[in-house]
Amino acid sequence: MNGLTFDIAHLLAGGLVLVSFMMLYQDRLFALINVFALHAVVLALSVAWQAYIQDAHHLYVTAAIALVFKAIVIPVGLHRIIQRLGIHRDIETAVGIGPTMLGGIGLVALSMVLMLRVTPEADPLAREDLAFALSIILLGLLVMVTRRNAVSQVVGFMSLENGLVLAATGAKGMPLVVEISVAFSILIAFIVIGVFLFRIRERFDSVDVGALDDYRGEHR
Amino acid sequence: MISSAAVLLWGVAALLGTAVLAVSESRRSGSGTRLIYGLTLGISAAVLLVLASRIANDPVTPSTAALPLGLPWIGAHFRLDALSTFFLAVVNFGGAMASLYGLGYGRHESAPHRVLPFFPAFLAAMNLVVMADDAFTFLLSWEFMSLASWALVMAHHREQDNARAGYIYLVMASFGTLALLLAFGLLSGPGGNYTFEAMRAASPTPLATAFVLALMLLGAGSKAGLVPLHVWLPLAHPAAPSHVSALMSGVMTKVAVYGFIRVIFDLLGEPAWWSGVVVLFLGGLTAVLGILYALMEKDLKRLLAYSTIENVGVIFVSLGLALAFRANAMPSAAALALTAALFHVLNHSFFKSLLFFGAGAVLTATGERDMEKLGGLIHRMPLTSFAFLVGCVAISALPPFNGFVSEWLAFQAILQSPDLPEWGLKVMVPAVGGLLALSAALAAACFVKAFGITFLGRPRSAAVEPAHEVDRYSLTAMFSLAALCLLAGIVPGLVIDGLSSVTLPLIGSRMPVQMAQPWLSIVPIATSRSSYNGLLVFLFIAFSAAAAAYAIHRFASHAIRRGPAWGCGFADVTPSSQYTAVSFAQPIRRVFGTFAFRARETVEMPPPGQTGPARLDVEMHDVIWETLYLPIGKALDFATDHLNHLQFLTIRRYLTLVFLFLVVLLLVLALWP
Amino acid sequence: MALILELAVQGAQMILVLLLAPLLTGFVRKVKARLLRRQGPSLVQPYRDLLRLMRKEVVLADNASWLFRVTPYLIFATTWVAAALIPTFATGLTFSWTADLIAIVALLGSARFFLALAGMDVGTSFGGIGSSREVMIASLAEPAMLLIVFSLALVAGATQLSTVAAFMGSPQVGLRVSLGMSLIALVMVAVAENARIPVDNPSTHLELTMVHEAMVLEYSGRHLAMIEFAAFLKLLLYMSLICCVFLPWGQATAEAGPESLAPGVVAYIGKLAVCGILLAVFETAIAKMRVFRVPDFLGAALMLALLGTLLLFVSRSL
Amino acid sequence: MTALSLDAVAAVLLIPASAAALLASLPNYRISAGLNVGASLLTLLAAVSLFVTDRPLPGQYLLVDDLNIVFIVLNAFVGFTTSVFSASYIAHELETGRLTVPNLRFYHAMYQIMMFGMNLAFVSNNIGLMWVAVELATLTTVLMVGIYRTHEALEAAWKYFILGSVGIALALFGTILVYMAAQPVVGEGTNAMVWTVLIEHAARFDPALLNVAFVFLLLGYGTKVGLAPLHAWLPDAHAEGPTPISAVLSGLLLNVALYAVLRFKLLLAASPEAIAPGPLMITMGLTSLVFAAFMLYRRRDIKRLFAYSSIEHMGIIVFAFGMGGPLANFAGLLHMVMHSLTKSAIFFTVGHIAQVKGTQNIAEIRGLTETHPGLGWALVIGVVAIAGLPPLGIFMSEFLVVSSTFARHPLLAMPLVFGILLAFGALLLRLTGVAFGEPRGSTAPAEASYIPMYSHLALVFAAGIYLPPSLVTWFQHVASILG
Repeated sequence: MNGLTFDIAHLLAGGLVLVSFMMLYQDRLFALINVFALHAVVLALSVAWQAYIQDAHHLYVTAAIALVFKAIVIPVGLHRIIQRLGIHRDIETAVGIGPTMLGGIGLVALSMVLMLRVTPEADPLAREDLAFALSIILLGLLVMVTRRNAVSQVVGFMSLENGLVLAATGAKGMPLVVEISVAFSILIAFIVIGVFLFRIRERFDSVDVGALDDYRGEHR
Repeated sequence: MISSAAVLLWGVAALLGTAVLAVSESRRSGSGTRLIYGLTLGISAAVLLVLASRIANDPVTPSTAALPLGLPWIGAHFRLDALSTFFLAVVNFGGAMASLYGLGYGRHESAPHRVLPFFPAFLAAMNLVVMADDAFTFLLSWEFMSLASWALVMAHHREQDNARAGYIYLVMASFGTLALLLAFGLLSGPGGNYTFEAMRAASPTPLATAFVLALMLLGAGSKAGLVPLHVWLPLAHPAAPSHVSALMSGVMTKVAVYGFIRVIFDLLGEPAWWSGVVVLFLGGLTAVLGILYALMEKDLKRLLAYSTIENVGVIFVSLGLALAFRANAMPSAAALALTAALFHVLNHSFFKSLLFFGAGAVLTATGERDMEKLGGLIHRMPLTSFAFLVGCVAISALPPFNGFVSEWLAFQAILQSPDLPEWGLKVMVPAVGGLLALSAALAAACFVKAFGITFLGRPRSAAVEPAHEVDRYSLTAMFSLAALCLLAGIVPGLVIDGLSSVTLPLIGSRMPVQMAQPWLSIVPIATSRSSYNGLLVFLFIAFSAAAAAYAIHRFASHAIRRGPAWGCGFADVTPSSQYTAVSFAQPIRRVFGTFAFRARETVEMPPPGQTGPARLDVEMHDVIWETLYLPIGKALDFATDHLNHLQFLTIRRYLTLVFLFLVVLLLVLALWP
Repeated sequence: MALILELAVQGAQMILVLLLAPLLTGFVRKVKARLLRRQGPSLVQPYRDLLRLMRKEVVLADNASWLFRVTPYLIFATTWVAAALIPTFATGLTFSWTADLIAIVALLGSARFFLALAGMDVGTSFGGIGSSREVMIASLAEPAMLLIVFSLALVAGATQLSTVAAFMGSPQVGLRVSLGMSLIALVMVAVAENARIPVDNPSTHLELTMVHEAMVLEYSGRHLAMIEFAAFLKLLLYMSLICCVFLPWGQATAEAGPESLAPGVVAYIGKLAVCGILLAVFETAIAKMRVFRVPDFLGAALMLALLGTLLLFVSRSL
Repeated sequence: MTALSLDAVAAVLLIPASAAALLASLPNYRISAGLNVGASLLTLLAAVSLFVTDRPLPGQYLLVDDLNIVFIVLNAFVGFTTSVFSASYIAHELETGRLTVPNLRFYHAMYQIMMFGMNLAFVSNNIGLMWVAVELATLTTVLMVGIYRTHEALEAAWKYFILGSVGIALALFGTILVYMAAQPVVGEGTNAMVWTVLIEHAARFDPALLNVAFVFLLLGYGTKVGLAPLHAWLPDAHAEGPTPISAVLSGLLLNVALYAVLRFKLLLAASPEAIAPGPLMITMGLTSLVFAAFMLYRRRDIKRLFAYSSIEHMGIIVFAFGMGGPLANFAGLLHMVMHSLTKSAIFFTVGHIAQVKGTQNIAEIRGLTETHPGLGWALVIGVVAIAGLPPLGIFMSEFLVVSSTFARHPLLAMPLVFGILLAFGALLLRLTGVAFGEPRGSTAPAEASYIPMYSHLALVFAAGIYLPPSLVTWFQHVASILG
């Protein structure tokens, strides 16, 4: 493949990582959701690009799924939920933004180191993709770990899924089963979370997981 | 021709069948009890007959049997050699006696359905342990034995103490089993050759040998009640019904001794000389501490349990001597020591069962185990008290009874020890001899107390009033045991010659033939050095006592007048002025208590002229429990308290755990060369 | 013929100890009295006491059991047997191999066992005092005694008294520290076992200090006679033991034949007399100690014996 | 013949699936309970028939080999007994009103879907498909755990769901990495995900990729195995869900995840340069064992107690497989089967006990052997078995694990023995409290179905005494496959 296509793919994947970083320093829920939408859009682009350069047409489907569901449906839905449940709009962080960013950088470095040990005869694009995907996954986890609100945790989780999609599309000729499963799992995840939000809404005043933790199975 | 091992397996099967039968029978308490104990009695007797024929014909050549059970690619192996024959005899005789006793005693059982099914199972398990010829079968039966006895300990589970006793017992038991498991793991090697043949063939490294010895001391020692692993014993043995206590004390501890002998003397091969030192030290410590605890005890059954610990100590002292001699290639001395140990095993199974039966009789008659509430039973239960007295004399190692013979043999073995080359042994052996003598003397004191407080004097509480003689089954059991105590005491040569077939394969030597000696006397080495003749001693005592009595009744006055006891001018009316168990032990507590129990006495005397009562407070500590076991509990509490926070984290924190774990693993990979 | 002779000798010894025992006690008492410049009872007074007690009626406490009545005979029998088994004037008696030194100690132990039980039978506080103190003393005295036996056995290579005596008589024994220690220990044990001053006072009836007397407080008449007789025998036994082991000279041996018996008897009586005088002097010289000093006293004996044994073990290897 | 066995495989999958559809449409809970039992029985028969019929050639999606037949049959069996138990269990739940009829409709449908998912996970020859199946099973259990809709139940389900989905994601990434490693060697397309193909060429895969992949797979599936420190969902999910689900979770779902881990362990073992999976598994196993053993002491909820004991035993099993070698693998397999049977039996018992006493609080249950002998003694036997006492099956496997370990790596045996003893102490302590002592709580007779629990215990007992040679050779063969 020529340098340009590689650079574009590289750019998009790197952009995805960048957006993940942006998520790390959001402190308002809406902003976070918007950034996530952006994340999804970039993902859609990179997937589409992958589809183009691998001319694997089924990947367009994935791109479309990403665009429609993650960039539009889910953010809108989350906005709705937040309004409906009247969740207070700012994010309570467990760890300060600064340390979180530092940790994020460390994670990216770690994933790079890991993936660069992979023997080079593997397709370089794939290697790059994997490195980025791994860092996105770790960053997503980091978001889940450092945020207290359930919604932001959900968002973090979905950005993690985005990383998976990136990895899956980077993997040449990976059969459709994967994309479907990803979309499938996201769908399930979203539905079930929605179900839960409703049930929880019935019983608690917020979906802040901390409130749930008061109802732990065993009381101290 | 079916091998005798196979026959015995049928016996075991019959016992297990009885256990199953008991599950349904136990509901009908009266007839069910009689049926079950009758069956166990019959089976044990039959097994004893088989063993007897075997001993009579050819005890040495092993008879084996194998079943396609247990570990699939090995199967369950059983082997009947001289050693196991001897211990099987001990087990089944104890079982038969306990069943006989149970025929009467079991009728007073409040919860027969919690005793009857497990009693035959317990017997079967002990038989299996002794017959097992591969590690898996051995351990399975061993732990099954613990389990069955645990169920029997829990028979009266409503009492808090029993539940606690059962708990400590089973935890200690499985600790021991794990130790044995590790020992067998070492013996069998990575290949997993779990048969005893393979272990005999293998020659472990010195280090492995040392480990195996240590693990056996932990495993078998914890079962036998070796200090400091004895703590469960005085809790568990008394908690069970008395005939089961008799089995546990008189027989199960012997099965543990069997395990030790089997592995150390049979499977392990040549021991290092210091192994003798270790065993001697532990044995001596156990003997003295055990009997001291017994002296301080005022619960009759717990006293007996502690004295079991002492006797186990005596046995292990002899075993340690045997090890030392064996390591220094002194086979005849080793044979002497081992014979002493085995003889004591037999004796202890006799008189400890007898004593527990007596305690059970007292328990049924008065409902009391606390000696402070007993007294004067000799008038209400003359036969029981006579049998119990015989037991006391025998266990106090007094001639002409059997207890003395085994202790005498042990002393004779100790006198062989100056030829030992190692300094450790040179210093250790006489010291241990002193400990042995001390424990024997203390045992006498202890059983003077046990008998004197329980049966003599005046009743200390109303519990004694309704007491009456127990049923004939119990009496038969007790008296046959008492007769055996005397018999083994006056014709010890018979037993010793029987044991020679056990020591011969293990040590490669035996004691000189005893029955050839004139007047049935026993001679460890040579007549000029030392000999003992129980029969003549017995006859002399009988003769001179008779002569004296005759002379008295011939020449002296026969007049007898009954009158109140002479209290040196102070006519005391209340029985509470008698010596109690605690006060009887007070002088000895003064001597030994301070270092053994950190005992402290505080006396508050009212000032002169005032008539207020004086108070004497005695504060005693179970040093071993407090220094060894309590800290473990504390550490456990501490650890669990702190770890328990992990149950109460928020989801985010749990995620953090996962996340950190992932990152750590990735880091490891990244830094992987 | 030879067998009959040996049996006769054995029998003679049994009778001899029986006859000599009261005399020895009388002798000790006499000497003590003399040392105190008193006239003192006559030598045969103990015989008279025994006969008088025989003739008196027995007063039994109300709840005395059969054990209480059997005990005196048992005690007497065991002590007598033990005494008869010790080579007094002749070694190598027919039945000397019936029991070695350990067994003799154990025999005395059984006598004590029953005496202690009898003390507790009636159920007065004094019996209890006596028994509990007795077993305490015994629990220290017996180990000491056995350790002494060890060291003797290590020297002589046997626990068989005849052999020991023969060996101690032979020149090869020499003079040994450990033997001296065991001699001292043996004497201390003997003092304690026989309830002599300073451990116990046979002639006291002050309740709180007595041990042996407290146990037999309830006995009277022929029973008391038996017990007293046993006590006499015990004293004799220990003295003859000390003589046999530590002054083994002049004993008749089996092979020496009957003509050596007479000098043996004479020598024996002489030795007894010496020991008796020593005992009397010892007892007059010192005062009785408190009961709870006794453990220290016996502990010292125990330590001495153990030390002696250890020294032997060590010296054997040098 | 092949066709027939293909049908058998298909049946194992189709029966639950169709049953699920049918149950979802059936309003009457009695019929559906019966149907549930029937379907499970059919599945069991189909699974057993896999033994007799010869196997289909491994296709792109389905595979039947010696390894997974063991799992399938065990799965079907416990699934069947559990359905029998649940039939008697839910009736009581309806009476007490904890569940409603629509709940049950949902419950039964989910039950069959779950069975379908687990069977699919076992027979799938495609790591992608296996992943899907495992997740399917997980998500259904999530929904069932939350079925009571109490605060605790919801919270447990929520926790289970969040941690579970993270596990999902990690496992998927691991799967992708495996594909990436395979793709250069095997070539693009489905083949690079077909198990049988992968294992052939594993030697030439990129080790670095495989390493990373294994880490992610171990974490992903390990979360479902319940290995510490990924275990957090397990105790609550067991404690708060309906007891049949607790039984299935402990008895089956953990095995499914374990099966996945084993598959990938084989893959890694087949590639020489990759890190040895053993040490990692040994560490996690020992951690889980000791950690769970400590946690057992402070439990007040009886179901949570046994949930932790499941973690402990999973630790032992993973340790055994980590040790490797014929003895340890055999022991691991045996231990897994025995644990499934015993633990589900215990949960059956506990379920009835909790129903009778109206509480899961250990402190409020006393003297069961007096008041409810049937349940009490079942619990005693079960705990005795799970604590590794003879003559029950787990003793044999623990015997093999400990002795072989001590012979090979004495130092590793120490924490193992320590953990086992620690756990034993805790379980026995609770048992003495619950089964013995002065009775406390309701003494109303229990309308329990004793057949499932006692049949399990009987099997465990029999296995402790005698293992049929055919089974043994089978296990030995599987053990040798596991290397």
